[in-house]
Amino acid sequence: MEQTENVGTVSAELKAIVEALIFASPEPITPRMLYRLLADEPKEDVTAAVEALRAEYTQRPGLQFVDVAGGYQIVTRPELHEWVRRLFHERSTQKLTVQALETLAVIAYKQPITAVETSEIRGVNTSGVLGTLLERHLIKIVGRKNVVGRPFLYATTKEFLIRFGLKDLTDLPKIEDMAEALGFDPPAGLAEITPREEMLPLGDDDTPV
Amino acid sequence: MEQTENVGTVSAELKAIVEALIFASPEPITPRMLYRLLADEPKEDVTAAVEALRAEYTQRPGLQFVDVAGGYQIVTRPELHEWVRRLFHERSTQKLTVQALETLAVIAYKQPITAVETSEIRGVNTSGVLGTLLERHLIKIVGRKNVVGRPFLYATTKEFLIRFGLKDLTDLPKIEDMAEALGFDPPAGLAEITPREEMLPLGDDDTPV
Amino acid sequence: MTDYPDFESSPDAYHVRLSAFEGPLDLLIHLIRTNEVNVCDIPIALITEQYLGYLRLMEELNLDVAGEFLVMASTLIHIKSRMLLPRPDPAQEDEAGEDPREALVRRLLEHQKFKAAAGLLHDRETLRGAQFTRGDGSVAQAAGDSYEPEFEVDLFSLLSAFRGVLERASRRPKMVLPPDQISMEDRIQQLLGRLSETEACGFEDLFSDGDGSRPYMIVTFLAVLEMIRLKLIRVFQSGSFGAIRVYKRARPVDAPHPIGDPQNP
Repeated sequence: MEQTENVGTVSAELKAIVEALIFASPEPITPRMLYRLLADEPKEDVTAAVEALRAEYTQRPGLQFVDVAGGYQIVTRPELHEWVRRLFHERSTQKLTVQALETLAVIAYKQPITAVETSEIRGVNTSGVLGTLLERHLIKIVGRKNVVGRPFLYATTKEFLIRFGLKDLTDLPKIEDMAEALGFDPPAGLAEITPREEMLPLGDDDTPV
Repeated sequence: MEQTENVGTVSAELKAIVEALIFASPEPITPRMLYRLLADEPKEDVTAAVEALRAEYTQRPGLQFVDVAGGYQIVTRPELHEWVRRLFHERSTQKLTVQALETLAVIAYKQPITAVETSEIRGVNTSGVLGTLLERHLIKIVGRKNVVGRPFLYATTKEFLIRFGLKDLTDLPKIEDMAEALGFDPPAGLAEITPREEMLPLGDDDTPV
Repeated sequence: MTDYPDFESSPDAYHVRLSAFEGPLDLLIHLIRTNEVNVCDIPIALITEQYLGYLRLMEELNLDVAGEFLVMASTLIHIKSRMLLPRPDPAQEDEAGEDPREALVRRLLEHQKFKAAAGLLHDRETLRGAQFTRGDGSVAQAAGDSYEPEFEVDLFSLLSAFRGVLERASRRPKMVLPPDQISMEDRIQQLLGRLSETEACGFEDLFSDGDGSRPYMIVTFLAVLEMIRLKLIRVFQSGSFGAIRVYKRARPVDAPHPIGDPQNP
């Protein structure tokens, strides 16, 4: 790659385009790709824009310009990775993964329910997700089931009701509710999802487990 | 991290961390999240670092610093969109239909609102459109209205703010902007379209569940 | 409001699409515009006549005229008849706000306001759609563990998640045993007890006790399979369609241990 001494003359517009492309590309963007996207520009100009950006990025505090997999990429500086990792661990409480949401839904409609029963309904192991839901106070242990192994029984919490704007568990939407409100066809055979009466007295928060 | 006595100087290290965090966050990162991740730093210092970065990004050729959904984000400059789009082989995001957009507008300004109220304002049945908006996570059910039938109440989501590049609900276009689009002056008394304060706390990241 | 006139969907394109009459209010606005009349002083007889004309046209074209259009037609006719009634004291009309058209005018203005709002939102969406966030490749690496996206969830997502789970469950072959059913371990012990009395028996005989329910049969069958695996029994068949006989066997030292057995390595 030719080191240009006329860095000052790099077209500002070209540099802007190149920066936007490198930033937005999900993969490291190769010089070939850049030449193709910017076919009207002389290759030397494109290269000069890349090199000008590379030089500018040495001045960026938190980011760096790297050559990787035959292409260019803008990434966070490696010495800051611990901070970035923390960011990914601080998950928001308002949001759930698909796994967690499904598990929560099964517990909400079938409570009280054991981990094994939840897994059976979902067809996948749910134990990891239960931990997440417990941590976020969306479910709690309400007792043990009187079967071999005496597994824990899970139910939703008062926090769950607050979080979803429910007065109580009878307030949970039923398939028919939704069908009426939104014009969805309720799938056949799903009528049994209405929570049964005996599930309703969800122990208050202060119920001893 | 060194303590800066001088309020005017922003610690280079702090600025680096903040830049890396804003860059790395998969969605706009809120000031509260920054404060929490950088709990050892005085909030003013974190804010100063953010503002310093914001100023620096006005100089970046291809990128810009934006306020969206109550947080900060680094994005490509919109005027470069055609270039960036080429990267994605014309894969454009699914456009909303006019019906969906109008229904969304009613919900955005009148939230929380029921399906029936939405239909009344629009003069057409909106239930099908509500289903679409729910599936696309642009609106959510926030509770039930305490009237006969206990209908669901709908409100916009954070996803809505992000999609429309809004900082928060107060950032919705104002009635004065609309007068121009309407071609006639909005009559007095219709000015209540501005969202009320109590609607604002759209699910914040950090609200304890 | 938009500084980027070259966007693929310009406001003009948007307004062209709006011209389809989605509802009666859209049609009324169209009539008011084409007649160039003031929305606050609608010539109700004229507009009603044209409105009804449109409905007839829609019917002739075999378009499905939604109920909302008919409701509006009756509203218009009602207003028209009230306008024809003589008023005892027209001077009071303004103060009392008795104009029969008033409610309709307010609805029309409100409707227009949200149409305008939708247009402005569309502009914002277009502008935002032109801002690209960084590609995710680099950060997934930095984050270390696999990043699973999370979604803001509400009651609807809860219900639809549950619906999805149930639909998936109904497509799976039903092998789930009712929780209060006898466990396979217990069934193995029962069958061993029986075999120790007789040393051998017919395969079908193993199924003869119990309540004969389908789950019970399944547990029994699974128990037999497990006993074969654990080398507790041998099974022989006399010929292709002959009777199957089950024999208890002395457990060889290399036999596998049951799962969960403390001796299981």
